Amino acid sequence: MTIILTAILILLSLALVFGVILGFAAVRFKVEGDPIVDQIDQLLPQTQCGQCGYPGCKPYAEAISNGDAINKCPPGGQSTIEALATLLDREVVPLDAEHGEEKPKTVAYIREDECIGCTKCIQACPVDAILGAAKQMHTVIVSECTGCDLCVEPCPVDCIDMIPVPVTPNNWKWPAPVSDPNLILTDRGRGHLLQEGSK
Amino acid sequence: MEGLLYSIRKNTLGIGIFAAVTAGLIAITQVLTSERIQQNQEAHQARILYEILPRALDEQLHQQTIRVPAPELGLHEPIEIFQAIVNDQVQAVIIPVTAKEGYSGDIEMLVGIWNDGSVAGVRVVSHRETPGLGDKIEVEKSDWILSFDGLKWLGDDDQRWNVRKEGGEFDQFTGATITPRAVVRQVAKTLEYFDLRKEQILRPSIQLNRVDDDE
Amino acid sequence: MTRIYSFHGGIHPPDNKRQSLGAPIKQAPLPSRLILPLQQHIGKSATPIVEVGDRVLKGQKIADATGFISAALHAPSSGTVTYIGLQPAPHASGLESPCIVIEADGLDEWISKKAIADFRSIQKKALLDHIRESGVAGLGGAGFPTDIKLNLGKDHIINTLIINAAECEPYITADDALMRERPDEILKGVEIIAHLLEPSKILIGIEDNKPNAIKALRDYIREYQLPIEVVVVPTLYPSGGEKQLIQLLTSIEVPSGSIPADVGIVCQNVGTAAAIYRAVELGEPMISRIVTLTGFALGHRQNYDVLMGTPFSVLLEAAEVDRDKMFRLVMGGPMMGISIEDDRIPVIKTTNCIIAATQEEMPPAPPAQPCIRCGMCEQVCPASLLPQQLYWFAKGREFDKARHHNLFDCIECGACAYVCPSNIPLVQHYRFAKSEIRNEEAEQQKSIQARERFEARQARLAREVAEKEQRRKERAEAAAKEQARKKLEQDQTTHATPNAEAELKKLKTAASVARTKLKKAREALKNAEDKDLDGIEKLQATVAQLEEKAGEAERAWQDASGAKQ
Amino acid sequence: MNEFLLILISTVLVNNFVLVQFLGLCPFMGVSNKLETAMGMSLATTFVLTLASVCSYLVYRYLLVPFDIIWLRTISFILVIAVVVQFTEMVVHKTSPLLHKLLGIFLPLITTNCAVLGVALLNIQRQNNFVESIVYGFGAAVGFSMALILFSALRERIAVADVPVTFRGAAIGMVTAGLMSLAFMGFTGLVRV
Amino acid sequence: MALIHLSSPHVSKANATNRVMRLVLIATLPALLALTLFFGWGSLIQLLLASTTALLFEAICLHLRKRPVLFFLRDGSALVTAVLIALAIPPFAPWWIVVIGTFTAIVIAKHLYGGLGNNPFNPAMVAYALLLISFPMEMTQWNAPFVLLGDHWSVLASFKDSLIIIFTSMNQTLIDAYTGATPLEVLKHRSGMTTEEVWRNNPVLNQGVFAWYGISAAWLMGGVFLIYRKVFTWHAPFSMLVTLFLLSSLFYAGDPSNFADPFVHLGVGATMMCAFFIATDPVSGATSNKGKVIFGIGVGALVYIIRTWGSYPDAVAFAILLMNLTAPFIDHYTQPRSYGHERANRGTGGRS
Amino acid sequence: MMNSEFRKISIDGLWHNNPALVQLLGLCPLLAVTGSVVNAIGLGLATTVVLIGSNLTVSLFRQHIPTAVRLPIFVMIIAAFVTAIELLMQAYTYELFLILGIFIPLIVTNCAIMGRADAFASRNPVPASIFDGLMMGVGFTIVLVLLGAMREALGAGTLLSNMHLLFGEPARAWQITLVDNYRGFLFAALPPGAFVGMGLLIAVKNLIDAKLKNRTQNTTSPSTETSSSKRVRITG
Ligand SMILES: Cc1cc2nc3c(=O)[nH]c(=O)nc-3n(C[C@H](O)[C@H](O)[C@H](O)COP(=O)(O)O)c2cc1C
Ligand SMILES: Cc1cc2nc3c(=O)[nH]c(=O)nc-3n(C[C@H](O)[C@H](O)[C@H](O)COP(=O)(O)O)c2cc1C
Ligand SMILES: Cc1cc2nc3c(=O)[nH]c(=O)nc-3n(C[C@H](O)[C@H](O)[C@H](O)COP(=O)(O)O)c2cc1C
Ligand SMILES: Cc1cc2nc3c(=O)[nH]c(=O)nc-3n(C[C@H](O)[C@H](O)[C@H](O)CO)c2cc1C
Ligand code: SF4
Ligand code: SF4
Ligand code: SF4
Ligand code: SF4
Ligand code: FES
Repeated sequence: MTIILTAILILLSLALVFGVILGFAAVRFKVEGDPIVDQIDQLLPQTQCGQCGYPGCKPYAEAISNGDAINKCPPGGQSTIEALATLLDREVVPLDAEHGEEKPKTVAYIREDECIGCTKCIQACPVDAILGAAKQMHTVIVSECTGCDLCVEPCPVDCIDMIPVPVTPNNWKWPAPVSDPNLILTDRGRGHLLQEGSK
Repeated sequence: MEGLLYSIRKNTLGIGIFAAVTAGLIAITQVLTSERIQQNQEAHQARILYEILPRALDEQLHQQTIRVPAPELGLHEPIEIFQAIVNDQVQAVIIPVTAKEGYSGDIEMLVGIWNDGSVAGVRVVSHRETPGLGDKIEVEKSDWILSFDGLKWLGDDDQRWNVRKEGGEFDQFTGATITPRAVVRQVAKTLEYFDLRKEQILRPSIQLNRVDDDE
Repeated sequence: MTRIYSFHGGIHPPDNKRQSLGAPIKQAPLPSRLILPLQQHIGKSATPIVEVGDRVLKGQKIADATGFISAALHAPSSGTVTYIGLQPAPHASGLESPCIVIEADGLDEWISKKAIADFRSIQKKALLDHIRESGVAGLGGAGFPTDIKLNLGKDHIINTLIINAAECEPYITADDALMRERPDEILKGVEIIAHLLEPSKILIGIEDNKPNAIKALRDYIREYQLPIEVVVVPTLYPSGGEKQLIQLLTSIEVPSGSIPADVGIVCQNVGTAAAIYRAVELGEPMISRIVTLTGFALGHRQNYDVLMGTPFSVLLEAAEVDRDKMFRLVMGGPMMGISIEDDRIPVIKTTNCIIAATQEEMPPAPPAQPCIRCGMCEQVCPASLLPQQLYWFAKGREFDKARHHNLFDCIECGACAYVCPSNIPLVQHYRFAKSEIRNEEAEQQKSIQARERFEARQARLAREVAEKEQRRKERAEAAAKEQARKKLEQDQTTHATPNAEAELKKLKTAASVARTKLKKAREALKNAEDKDLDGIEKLQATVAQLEEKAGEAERAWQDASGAKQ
Repeated sequence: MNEFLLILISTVLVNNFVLVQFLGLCPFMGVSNKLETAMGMSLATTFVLTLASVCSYLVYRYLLVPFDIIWLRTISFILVIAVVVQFTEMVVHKTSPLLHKLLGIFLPLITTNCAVLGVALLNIQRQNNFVESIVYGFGAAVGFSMALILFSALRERIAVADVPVTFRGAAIGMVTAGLMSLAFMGFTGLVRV
Repeated sequence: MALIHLSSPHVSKANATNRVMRLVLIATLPALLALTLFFGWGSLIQLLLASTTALLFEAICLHLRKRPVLFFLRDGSALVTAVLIALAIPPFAPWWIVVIGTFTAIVIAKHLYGGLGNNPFNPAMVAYALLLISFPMEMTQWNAPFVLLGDHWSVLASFKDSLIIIFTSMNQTLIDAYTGATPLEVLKHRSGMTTEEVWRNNPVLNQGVFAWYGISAAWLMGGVFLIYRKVFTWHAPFSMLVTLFLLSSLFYAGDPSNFADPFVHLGVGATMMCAFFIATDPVSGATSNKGKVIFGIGVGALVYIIRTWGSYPDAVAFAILLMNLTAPFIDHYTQPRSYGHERANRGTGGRS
Repeated sequence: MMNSEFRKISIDGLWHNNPALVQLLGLCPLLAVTGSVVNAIGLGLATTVVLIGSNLTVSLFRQHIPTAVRLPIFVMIIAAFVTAIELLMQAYTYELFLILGIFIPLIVTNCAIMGRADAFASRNPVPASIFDGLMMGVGFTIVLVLLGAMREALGAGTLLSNMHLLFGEPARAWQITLVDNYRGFLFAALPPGAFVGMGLLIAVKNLIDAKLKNRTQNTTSPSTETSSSKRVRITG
């Protein structure tokens, strides 16, 4: 019986000491603030399209820091997911198809002769990328448009198209070399395949 | 300040309660099992001893030890030798020794010796020899270790105490000479030591209770 | 004698220069159509200052430099501007880019030349402006606008002027031919450069495989009162790379991310020097250059003096191409040039060589094998990079790491790919990685911009809401006062509130919104029915609901407006 | 001195905690994807492991043995470790953001690293004295760190390799750890303990 | 004719990985010859067996991974691996040893990681180490060289008998007849004798050691040939040999009765083979020149340490594997200074 | 409702979120003691009991545990169970206890348990917690036994040897000898073999997962347009 009591007493005293220490530390060394949200926000594409189910990128960043999945942003695509996974030390997962799929980058284009100048699109654009005033035709500032397509739906005359960003020598990207071995088994060599690949 | 005290009180209380309960739980288990555990431990220790010497010879073998200095075996500390005592006479002893020349590390053994100097039995307690090669010194793996039984040490020029490859009488295992050689040499050394310290080793550590037993 | 140092790595590809040195420089035929891309240089595209239908004279400026780093463009011959727009142009992408097309009239009529008789007598600023107006851009490689490189007096002190005469790439002999035949032009150009930069010494770096050119230059040097020395360097590709040549001649390394001027050096190509001379002393803007036509698919392999804008096809015909044998058409050298799919593209300021190669000459690379980390690439890399690591990172899309391994210090010289036993198209991997990184950066930039604009908008909206609220309050107060006043007056009027108009408008929009929604839903339903997708019932329900709502909204509006009337 | 060297060699190479004794495998597999994180984890583990060695020795020697309740060792050790870890985490978090960035995120993970408790228990089993305990704990930590850091450098290389899909990730990680362990078998016998 | 569109460069040195591998194979010929001369037909048989099975496993793996089989088979790397395994194991090891070895090397050490170029560990050495720890008995029964065999040499000299030994179950008396300890084993398990005594008493050393020297010379020849043909640089082999030489001289000079002399360390065992054929494996080694030097020093030091104080008779496989696993780390810290980066001679600054 | 929750818990524990194969937790004992099936079963049972016990306790008191000392308390609860098991094993299966050695007390840190107490039991009601403990334990044990069987068969050529250590003398006869006079493939018995074996098990799981995924993909038609279903309009 004594042994039981000693055991309880010893462990109790140990625990009490620790309890005091941790209780003290919990108050004394309390830390506020959570810069992680900003870091997450930095990684999101800022398309502000709402496809993630949150009104804008920042709210989604907050949601992620509170544990939401990192695969809900289609404009960011896989590369954003990977960056987030690295930042948060989470597993890389494929894009959640429920929120849409990764599409090529687009910009809005307003067919000006059809535009009736209703300003609905201006109100819809989260980054103020549409110029124009009531009753005048509107144009999109291509360099500012994030391609979120939020302006498409409100347009009463459906004069806004989302067109893929045109490729020019200035924004053209070198393609990755055709992935090594699988294709190239003819003795015609890599050249021909590259040519086919480049078309 | 208020918050600090509250925090300390809350946390301490929480951790304290759990500490008390868990400690109690463990303590009770301990109390309930301690006896059985002790039995197990003793039985385990004694098991090998009684493999070398039959339990019938002396039930108390595992409790009767005598400390004998062993500079001859290269040890600074005396070793504890088990004695099987029948009628106040030490019938046999079991000497724990370590073979240092194993293939990879020490080989700990028990060497049982009848009081006439012949081997009662040898068992390996622990070793780190290569499984499948050096581990044939375990009695579970091979009968090799039994080949010592009954042999004696005939003095310095006894050529039998070596592996066959080097002119001795003991088989080496295929592909492994070092382990058996280490064991053989250590057993021989132990026998030599026994010869040297026979007097001391064969002096019974306990006498009285045996007489009572016999009656 | 200046000591010669060395740079890391380098290779010795077979130089194949002899073929095109058999004959002197020949005047290329005047084509009927001249195509002039607006971007032939590094920097911003030039801005056209002519219009379709304009007649232009030879040497007349047709496009202005835009912004700081840019170069002007001149008509290479007299004729009519027939088109301004997209045309195939020399670019690795093979894409079309904006060009001015001139239909040559064959008269080759010069505009009046504005030569500067004594360049020492005018202000440096005016001299530089003149060079800028003449559209001179580097002829050695990247086509960097030359006036900017020469306009360093303000923030840099130049100790050394290096004239790049190395011409290290196989096949190319344009500079060699120029040095043999017009060494005086080069040295006169150097004189002008030296006047502008005031270097304490001038080194002409030239590879030892051009003995005639070395001799020609040395012969002429004596006539100039300049601290010039012709330094012969061993033939080793890429000794002509700007950074490598600087290291060879001075042992100085240009720090990563800096320009040579930061270490007191400027490097100009011999051709550029000659072009400066022509622009300044002859008043001829940069409208022609020397181009090496070579490769075994050609009947005549030699150097031509070519007008900018001359389509390759014209030159190939002049050199008696055998189109059946021509397998690969390269603009530039075999190590760094770009391959051309369409021979209608024109010669531009940076076109130093056109190789029409047969299949035996430049066979397609064998399929790439896996990298075995043999390190041969590393041994030859003139930038002391780890090409194999860069390759693994580029392939594994680990761009951050590629960057840490100094991907952006790669000069794309191709030495690594040349020696790689596994035939890996290393340079393309790097180019791919570089463009991905640049793209990512641009996107990052864009996203920051988008965030700022979004936040600005949110702030604006918040402000507007606040203002509205404020106004509403004020109005309410006013209304309250009014009411009080009215009450005081004990006036009795009808129910028409001042807000009725607004109410009505709201109802109207609501109705129209409901209508659009209904329309959309119907469309969706139709679409679904057409394609027989699931969820039709749901859609039908929605449509019914919307119909109801739209009807309601319509009625409400009608009522309201009716009531008003 | 010599003896401490032997303990070090033994714990770092011959009986490497991770590869031979199988302790601390979860963080070994878990935080070895990047070299930098592995280094952070190594630092944190080295710190905690050494400290835990000391604390547990003190608790054992001056509390458990005198009161004859050594069967409370597991619970008291783990308690000590948990508290040490949590306290360190709190302090570091508050006082040095830099250090916290370096170590902070790993500290909580360490409680669940069985190398820490393992060291405490092995110290008793091997009847190490105070200084030996420290050296043993430190050696164990160095062994762990070395294995972890080398492993993470390897994994970075494997990450860009063309590993068959089925094996990508944890599976090839395990195989690699196996081959590392095979390599470490070369040290067998260096120290005969 | 359609013109093709490619990234530069448009020319390349005619130089192929399979040519490199072929050179390596050629360079192993002297060693094969020497092994056959001194130890019988065993090595040749093992080599044939290893080559066939390695190619077979390689083909199966490639097929399973849906890669073009013939294209990759032609690169010859599987053959190099096979040859090195075959020449490293005892010449008369039973056939299944070789088969397990090539399986381990090709399937586990190579293709699980993605095949040629991707494997972090040297496949042949993974196989060797695995065999050694799994089958220590078979793996330590080296033939005694002909000189020491007396009557039994005829068994080894006969091709047919050799086949029988390898392919049918082992006959213990026969084995005992032709096997003998290797010099390193003799020196290691000397049971208390001084180095000099061992040399004097043991025929393996005072008569047989020349067989091992001969084989080392053959490996060396092959290695020098490969350096001459620029298949690899001198860094790794040279630094390894120098380290081993220095360490062994140091200890030998300090205590000649307990340590083996440097020439034994360089001349017996797999030292030369390791230096020129294994430490130079480009795939699993360090990449930069500095890295290769460190790699070589590491291998040399580990070989000496493990040989002298460790359990295993020869240490090459473990030393290589241990350094393989540090190679990425070495690479990480031996990035060369790139052009225009820190510590460069940047001249007199020009910004005024 | 209830049923589907339990189903999910079991599928999670046994497959999708298996502590050993997926979460890679509890690796140390997993690799250290799987030289034979009996060790594996012994450790697996011990772990399962501790998991159930600690989950139960934590879940019972989950509302009353102050957060600052949350971890120490969890750890203490688990340690108490482990020590109890340890003592019981010493009392009733002493030989097995000797073999498993230090890995019995190490069940405490065995991350599997830590994770469960914190991640599951502290947030779920009692029955679910118990069931979760059971399923996680069983999932873990299955992997242990598989690996144990693999290594025992390859390393020693037997299966179920020494079962008497756990189940008493009659179980001695359960031993199955796969190959007579087996030479033993030592690699499997040594540490490297444990790692590689585990790697192979994980790979097999990946393979099965891939196959399953393929099958489900083939049976369900390509998903209909759902892309905008979750979209939120953030403006006008
Ligand atoms: C991995 C390995 C483990 C070995 N383990 C042992 C061992 O435990 N015991 C032993 O005597 N020999 C062992 N040897 C064999 C020795 O190296 C040596 O070959 C042998 O003892 C000499 O025997 P012989 O005289 O029969 O040739 C081992 C060898 C290797 C390679
Ligand atoms: C003030 C100044 C700014 C320069 N800026 C750039 C630049 O932004 N990008 C560039 O490629 N070259 C720049 N250069 C020119 C380079 O130093 C180099 O001469 C030119 O890129 C041609 O090099 P290459 O043909 O070897 O590629 C600049 C030169 C000067 C004097
Ligand atoms: C790999 C490489 C090789 C080059 N070779 C030459 C060359 O042989 N001759 C030359 O004038 N420029 C060569 N250049 C371009 C020079 O780096 C540099 O751009 C040029 O000398 C600058 O002079 P510029 O502005 O007058 O063209 C080369 C560039 C690179 C990257
Ligand atoms: C110089 C050189 C040395 C090589 N050494 C080895 C070797 O030691 N072991 C091996 O399996 N393969 C070796 N190879 C072949 C090849 O690189 C090896 O199979 C790869 O590791 C497989 O990816 C060597 C190849 C070369 C060119
Ligand atoms: S889906 Fe992506 S881009 Fe769109 S709002 Fe959400 S986080 Fe921003
Ligand atoms: S213009 Fe349209 S697509 Fe572009 S950002 Fe604005 S709302 Fe989005
Ligand atoms: S030369 Fe080719 S194969 Fe060799 S390391 Fe470089 S990229 Fe790899
Ligand atoms: S292309 Fe780039 S990496 Fe290759 S050798 Fe030239 S500078 Fe080095
Ligand atoms: S079980 Fe997780 S670290 Fe040991």
